[in-house]
Amino acid sequence: MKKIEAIIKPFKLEEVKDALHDVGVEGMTVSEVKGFGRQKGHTEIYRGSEYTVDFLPKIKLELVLADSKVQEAVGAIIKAAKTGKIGDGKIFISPIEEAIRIRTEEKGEQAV
Amino acid sequence: MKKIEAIIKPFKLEEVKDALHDVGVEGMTVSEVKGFGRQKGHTEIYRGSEYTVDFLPKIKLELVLADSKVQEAVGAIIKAAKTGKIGDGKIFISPIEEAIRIRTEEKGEQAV
Amino acid sequence: MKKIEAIIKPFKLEEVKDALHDVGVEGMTVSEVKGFGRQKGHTEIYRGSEYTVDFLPKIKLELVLADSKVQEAVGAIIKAAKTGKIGDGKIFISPIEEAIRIRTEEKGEQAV
Amino acid sequence: MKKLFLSLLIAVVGFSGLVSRAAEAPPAKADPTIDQRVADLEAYVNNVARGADAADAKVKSNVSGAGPGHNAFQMVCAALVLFMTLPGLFLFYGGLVRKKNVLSVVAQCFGLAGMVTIMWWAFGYSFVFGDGSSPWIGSFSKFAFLAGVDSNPNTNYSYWVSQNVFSMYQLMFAIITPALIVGAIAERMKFSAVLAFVALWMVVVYFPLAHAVWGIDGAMNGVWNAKASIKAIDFAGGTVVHMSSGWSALVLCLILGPRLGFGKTNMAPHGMLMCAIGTGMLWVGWYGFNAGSAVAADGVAANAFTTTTIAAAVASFVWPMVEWLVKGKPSILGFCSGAVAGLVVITPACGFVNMTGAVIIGVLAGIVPFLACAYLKPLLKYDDALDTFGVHAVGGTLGALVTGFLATADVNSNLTTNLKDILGKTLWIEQLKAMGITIVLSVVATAVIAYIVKAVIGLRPTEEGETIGLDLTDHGEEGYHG
Amino acid sequence: MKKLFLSLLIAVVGFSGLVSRAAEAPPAKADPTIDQRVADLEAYVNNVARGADAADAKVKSNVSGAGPGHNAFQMVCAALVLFMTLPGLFLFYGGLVRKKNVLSVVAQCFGLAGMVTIMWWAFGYSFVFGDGSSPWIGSFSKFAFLAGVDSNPNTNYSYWVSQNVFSMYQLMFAIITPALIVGAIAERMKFSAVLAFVALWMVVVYFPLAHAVWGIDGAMNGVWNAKASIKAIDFAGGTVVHMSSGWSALVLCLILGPRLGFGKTNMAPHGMLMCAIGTGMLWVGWYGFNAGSAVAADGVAANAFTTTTIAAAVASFVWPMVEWLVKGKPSILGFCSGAVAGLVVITPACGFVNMTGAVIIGVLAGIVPFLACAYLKPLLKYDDALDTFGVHAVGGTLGALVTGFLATADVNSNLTTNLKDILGKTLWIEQLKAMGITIVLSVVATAVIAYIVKAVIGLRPTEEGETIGLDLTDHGEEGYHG
Amino acid sequence: MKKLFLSLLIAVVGFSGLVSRAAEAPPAKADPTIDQRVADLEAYVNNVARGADAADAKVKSNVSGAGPGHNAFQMVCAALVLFMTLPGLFLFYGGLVRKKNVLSVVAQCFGLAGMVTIMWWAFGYSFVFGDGSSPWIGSFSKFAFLAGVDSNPNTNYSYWVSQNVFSMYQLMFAIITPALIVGAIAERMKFSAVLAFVALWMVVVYFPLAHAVWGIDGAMNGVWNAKASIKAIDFAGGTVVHMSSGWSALVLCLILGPRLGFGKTNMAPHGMLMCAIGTGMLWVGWYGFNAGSAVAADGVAANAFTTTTIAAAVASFVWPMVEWLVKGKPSILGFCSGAVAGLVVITPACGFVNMTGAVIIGVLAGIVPFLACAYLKPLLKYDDALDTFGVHAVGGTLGALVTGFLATADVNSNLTTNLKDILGKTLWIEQLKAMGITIVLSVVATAVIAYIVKAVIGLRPTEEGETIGLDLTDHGEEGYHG
Ligand SMILES: Nc1ncnc2c1ncn2[C@@H]1O[C@H](COP(=O)(O)OP(=O)(O)O)[C@@H](O)[C@H]1O
Ligand SMILES: Nc1ncnc2c1ncn2[C@@H]1O[C@H](COP(=O)(O)OP(=O)(O)O)[C@@H](O)[C@H]1O
Ligand SMILES: Nc1ncnc2c1ncn2[C@@H]1O[C@H](COP(=O)(O)OP(=O)(O)O)[C@@H](O)[C@H]1O
Repeated sequence: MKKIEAIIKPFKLEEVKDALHDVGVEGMTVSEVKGFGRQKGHTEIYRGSEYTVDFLPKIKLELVLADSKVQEAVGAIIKAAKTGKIGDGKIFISPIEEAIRIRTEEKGEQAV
Repeated sequence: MKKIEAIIKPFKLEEVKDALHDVGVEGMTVSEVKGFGRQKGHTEIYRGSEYTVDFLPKIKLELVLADSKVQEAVGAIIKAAKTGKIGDGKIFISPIEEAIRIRTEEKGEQAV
Repeated sequence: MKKIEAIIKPFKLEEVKDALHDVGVEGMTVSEVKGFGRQKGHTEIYRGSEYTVDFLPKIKLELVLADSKVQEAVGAIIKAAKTGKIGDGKIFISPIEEAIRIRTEEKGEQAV
Repeated sequence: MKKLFLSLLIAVVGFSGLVSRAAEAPPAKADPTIDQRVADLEAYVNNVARGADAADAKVKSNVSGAGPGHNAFQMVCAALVLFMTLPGLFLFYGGLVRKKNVLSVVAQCFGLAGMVTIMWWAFGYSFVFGDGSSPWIGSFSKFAFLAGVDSNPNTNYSYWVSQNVFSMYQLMFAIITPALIVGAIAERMKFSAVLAFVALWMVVVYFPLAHAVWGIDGAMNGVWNAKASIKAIDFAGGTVVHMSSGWSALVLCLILGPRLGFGKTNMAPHGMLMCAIGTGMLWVGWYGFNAGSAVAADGVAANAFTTTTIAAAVASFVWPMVEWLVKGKPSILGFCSGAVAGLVVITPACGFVNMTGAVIIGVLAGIVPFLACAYLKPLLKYDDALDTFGVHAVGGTLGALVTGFLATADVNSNLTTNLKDILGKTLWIEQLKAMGITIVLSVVATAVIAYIVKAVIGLRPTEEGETIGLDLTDHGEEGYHG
Repeated sequence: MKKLFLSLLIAVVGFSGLVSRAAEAPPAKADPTIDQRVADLEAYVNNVARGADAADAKVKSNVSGAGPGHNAFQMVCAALVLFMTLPGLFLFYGGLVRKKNVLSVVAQCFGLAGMVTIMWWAFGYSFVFGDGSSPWIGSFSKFAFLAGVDSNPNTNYSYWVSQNVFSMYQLMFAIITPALIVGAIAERMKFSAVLAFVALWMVVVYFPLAHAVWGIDGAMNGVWNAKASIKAIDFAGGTVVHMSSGWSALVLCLILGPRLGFGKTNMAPHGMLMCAIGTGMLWVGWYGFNAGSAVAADGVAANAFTTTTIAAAVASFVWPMVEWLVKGKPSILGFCSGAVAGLVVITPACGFVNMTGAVIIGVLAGIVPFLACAYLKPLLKYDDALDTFGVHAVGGTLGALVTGFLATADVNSNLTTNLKDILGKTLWIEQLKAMGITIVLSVVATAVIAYIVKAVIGLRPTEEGETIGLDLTDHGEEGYHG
Repeated sequence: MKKLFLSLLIAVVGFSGLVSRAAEAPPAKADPTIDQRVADLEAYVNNVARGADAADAKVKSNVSGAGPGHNAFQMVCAALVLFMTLPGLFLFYGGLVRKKNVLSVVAQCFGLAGMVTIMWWAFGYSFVFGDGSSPWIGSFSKFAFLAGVDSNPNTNYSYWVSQNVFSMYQLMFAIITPALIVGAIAERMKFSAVLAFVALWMVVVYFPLAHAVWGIDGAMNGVWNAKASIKAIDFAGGTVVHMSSGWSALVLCLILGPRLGFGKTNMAPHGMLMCAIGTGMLWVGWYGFNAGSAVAADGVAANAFTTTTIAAAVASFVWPMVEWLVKGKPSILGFCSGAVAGLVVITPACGFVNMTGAVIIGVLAGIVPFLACAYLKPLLKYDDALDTFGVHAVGGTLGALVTGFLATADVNSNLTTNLKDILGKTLWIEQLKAMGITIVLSVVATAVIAYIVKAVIGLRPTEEGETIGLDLTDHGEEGYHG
């Protein structure tokens, strides 16, 4: 099994979720993160004080799935999340050794 | 070393923490996430507008520990987090190559 | 490629970010997490009710980078994040099999 | 549930047309002399009766309606008391619950405001201020559907404030009293059960009690009713508002049982800032509650305004200082609790005591309810979620009692009308009697009503519903998004 | 944009000195007799004219200035109406948008408050309350730059309230009316475009309409102007405030188009608690709006206070009960919407109807606007983001109409001055005429102005700007940090 | 620390009984004639003295107590000024700090409210308004423990407002003034140090200054004291409130040093929405502050109400417009700052200037404090966390000066009593003198007190405590949970 982690722009979440759903991904975990990268943040001025906010709001998607499904899922994410503008985000793939469904104690690919 | 990531129901956090503590896990990192899976979300209606919230609040636990302790920790999590109802969550196990304690610069299993 | 995950004290974020920047790390993803470890939390008393908050606010940094850069990045993090007091946090290193930049679909080390 | 309320509503709207409004033809009266006219104007400034207000008056008054200064004040006070519930309690109570239940607190306060208004219009005002029926309950037919309650004063209650304004002012009391109960049962009572419980409770507890204490012919109206069987005094609601809600809250929270996870889960307030903001609003609104209870912008109101300020401020300081001493830190909840406790304890006393009395009350209010919340509650392990009992029952009881000792005719000459003989002597015994009746009525009635509601529609949500939170379970919404 | 406003500002400040203030020498008058002096004091209590106020008066008055009770009330009412916008609407509207747009709502309300005040000072008050020019627009020269508007009453509008206070009170109406429009176009209109649109809209829609309805010689001022061509009545702003803003809001939101992602993205309110708090503030502030429209603390104000309470409370209960029946759950937004709808519908009626009328209005207000928001909007698919049309246009229209049927001289004898013949008969036809004119003026003018602003500076932010949120895009700040 | 306050408290309560209250037997006076009775009633409407108020009066008055319209107004104004601190400042200041310090701001404001009330009761009111001792400090024995301060007017300060209400009204000023200082030292001063500093500061700075400016025999009371050595004017507190707090704030924040990480860490406001809500509340409450300073609901109050509205609205618009021009975007903090600056600058002037004056003040208030905050502060690098100096000191100083130029007897005839000769001429020089004294007193006293407190208990928390945040460190609570 693999874990796909995708960092995307927040307003793309719905589209990515739908795209993943279409290729049969049934579960995922999402968190709000702040990203730092090439995309530049903004400056806020409060009376005389300037603050540069270079961490931008991003969404991190995590999905664990069978090796066979990785390709398709990555394709779906790219398609849905790409705007072509800087800051679209990244996808990282890493190995998962075991997965367990707490409710049933099923293991491995059945669990995800 | 391994990393255990567990996605659980929020109100189970205290119990899971205690259960892990009982099997000797002394450190962990917790974050608030949103989960999408078989468990269905709810619909909110604001005057004429309906919004389906299919991301449900979940808690993600991350703990890095020696290979030898994984089995026990997983058992503890399952025991404490299981309600038997859909949406109980998942456990994922992945490899960790190195761990470092920032304060002391200790490495490896001593660091966790 | 490797993923470095670092759990640090929140007020150290700016310094760590700058230190990483200095060693050429150009991207990272940050999230707010709660940590449980040797560092003790605090007790809040609301009229007659006491609540112990043992989860402390921490920041989790995630950065994916080429194997060759790992050593330097870890050094930078330790240097900037260390206060020498309990609770300074941890660094975990794990393998990443693939990285993709969504905008360009570049892969591997070019993507990060 | 829903059907019940809807049919009630429809029935009541229907009936409102049927009540007869017999107009009594007033006997012809003479025009006032210039002296009488000036006297009437002086009466306005001094907030006393016009010549024409006497039962046997032979002259008319050229200023027979309400007077602007008093009426303006009363309208503002009514608005201030509403402000205490909406949004005062939204914030004060809403800030103290967990995030997932914040809207349920809002719904309970808001729902009670609407339901009680409809009851008040239909029969509540009659039951409380309709005179001529009984010392324990007002006359329904007198003001049913607020018939005859217009912009002229009802001189039983005020010479210079419009009766419709007076009725709205008193409505705000009828709204906030049951809303205080919400504090004890927060986070675990079904919305429908709250509505049903309060609907019955108003009829059985609040209306009779308010009539007995404030109705012109009420059994416990020591100030104005020469024939009162218990000559107790309660300026702005120590018994009627705080004791009734506080003691009922205790019983209801015992019958309801503690919240799931009580004592184990972290149930810390989700928004102490909100709570503090709400406290500020309660304090400001309480001026309407206390000074407004003079039903005139006169010297008694001025005194009530002053004692309220002092008691609240002193208690808001003493409570956290005691905490600092005992627990090591002065908490924001301590400041908030102290302020509210000070306001509660001064409530029955504010128009009867002087500034020294107010300081004493402030100090007591900063200590006694603190002890109840910090030591009694953990000892007895009842789950009075937001301390309605600890603050309102304990504070109200304390206030009702000390009023008996500290009341002085120096600041309120009305105390000499019917109470000259017992003032400063045995008044506190009358107070004890009124307190006893209030406690017994509240406790017994609450128990009976709670078991009835439990039997008919149930009190608590499902375990899952309570775990998810009442906001989603009962209202399908969340307090905060994104 | 910026330059435009700045030069406007400078120009206007400059001109303010130039307007001539010709002092008319008053003819010498006799000192009042003791009888007249007492009568004048009685006039104060009764809120009627002094002897000296008559056009042909031969005596002076010893109390020719404002009267304390009335003036105090009017100042408080003005503050309460300001409270509705700042911070009432910040919270009510701010809570209903998404997190990323909350400050833009604040900026729009706040910016309009400042801009409209400057316009009001320079010419707005003149255009509305300057008499002697036309039934459709006031006389600019009369009160330009508020010259001559001092602490003495303008007896065209009130015998006992200072004209400067009256002018500030009315300013608060001129501020909140365009701020209501913000609800429909929230989350997607450039800040500069909002300012430009409203600047023009005030001149073309609000000032003429307010003059016609409330100006002493206004074309639709049925109560006071015997020569009004349309004998309509509007106590506190059903046509002037709610219909004008509501119908304009609909047109503007249609021209603007829906928010990006409308119908697909989750646009749930980010802070329902905030919205509920704002609702409480609106309700409390609305007493200033409605009771204050009597421009005196008299019996009419008392009646308005009472009917406002009842209608708001009933509607706040009926709306969520209907939801409970139809959608399965009573929502907090339902309580809030019901309260606001009740307040909107009673607005034109509050000083003219009795308590039964208020109950009827409360029930209607809980149902009709609900149907508009819950069924009409999804059907027609316009993006009235926060339901300005559904609540204010529908509610205001409903209110204006039922006022025609329910108004009664029993609670307001002013209705007999010029309307004796049509009251209870054909008054509703006059109401229909006024409503028609209001709708036509609002719709047409809004369309024209919107297209002009669109052509000159554009209405919407860039797609990216809208996606990021107006808080960062237009103001460089975020509503919440950390 | 704790012990100190507790023993103080106990001591003070104990002493309060000891102060002698010698009742002076009034010489027998004649009953008023009908003419005098009417004249007294007219005096009520016109807010002037009764016949009986003259020192050598031979008649009584039938209306010798407070008058309803004025008293009602004053009570409402007192409540409004309290509203500015609780919860106004909670929100305005609380929103501007970082999340981890929000409750500490609440605690500071709340704690000062309680402590200052106790001081005020024991000796503060005496030190300010007790006459007959010195032009620079009031007589302690006159009103110690508020003895003799009852519902009758003190005609030194008002003919028709109860003295107890007046004392509470003035208490609210004594509460908010030190609370303003909190803005400069936010996020880094120990709670105990704040209490200790303010306790001393009130005695050394506020009470003397308030007596000198507002005491009937005060050294700088140009309006009422014919013997004032400096004939300055300050309607509602330009010197007493804003300059004193603002200049002290600067000195205290310099002695305290900047926050840890100042200039490096992001210290952006954690809740701009909260800040905006607080601004709205401040504005509304400020009507009590400014109009209420007439201590009557008369024409002067009406004028103050009007000029306050205009100055606040204009400045709230000008500040962000200047920002738009200079920084590219109009910020919400700009709107808020502008409004508050407008209110600050008009404060000393509101009852003395006309509408044109108000517009000029509004424009200046939108520009000058903006320059101080946006350019002076970064230049000089002092850490005035929430700009108490930039807004209150700069604004108050500006206001005190321009009042000298713009004051006109047209709107306030009291200016002719003692100031006829210098009004419109050299009044500004008197203003300069008063300003100089205020600055010197504030700066020197603050430095001395701050070093004393630093030496005795220390000013700052530990580094770790400051890093964690004062909410947890000082109060053991967090502002938001979950
Ligand atoms: N090396 C990295 N490790 C982890 N996250 C990264 C890394 N580089 C970028 N990111 C994440 O991806 C987001 C987008 O990256 P950015 O460089 O701004 O644009 P792009 O993805 O178009 O190259 C960042 O905001 C950050 O969250
Ligand atoms: N493939 C997956 N990858 C990552 N997280 C998942 C995956 N499937 C489910 N989850 C997480 O587990 C949670 C529970 O899954 P769900 O399918 O609802 O119920 P159950 O765990 O009982 O099968 C989800 O809310 C989501 O957070
Ligand atoms: N085994 C672990 N797995 C994951 N996170 C851990 C683990 N142990 C500690 N942490 C994280 O590191 C933080 C610091 O750990 P702690 O034991 O308090 O101090 P120190 O890092 O100085 O040993 C914790 O708050 C937690 O977030």
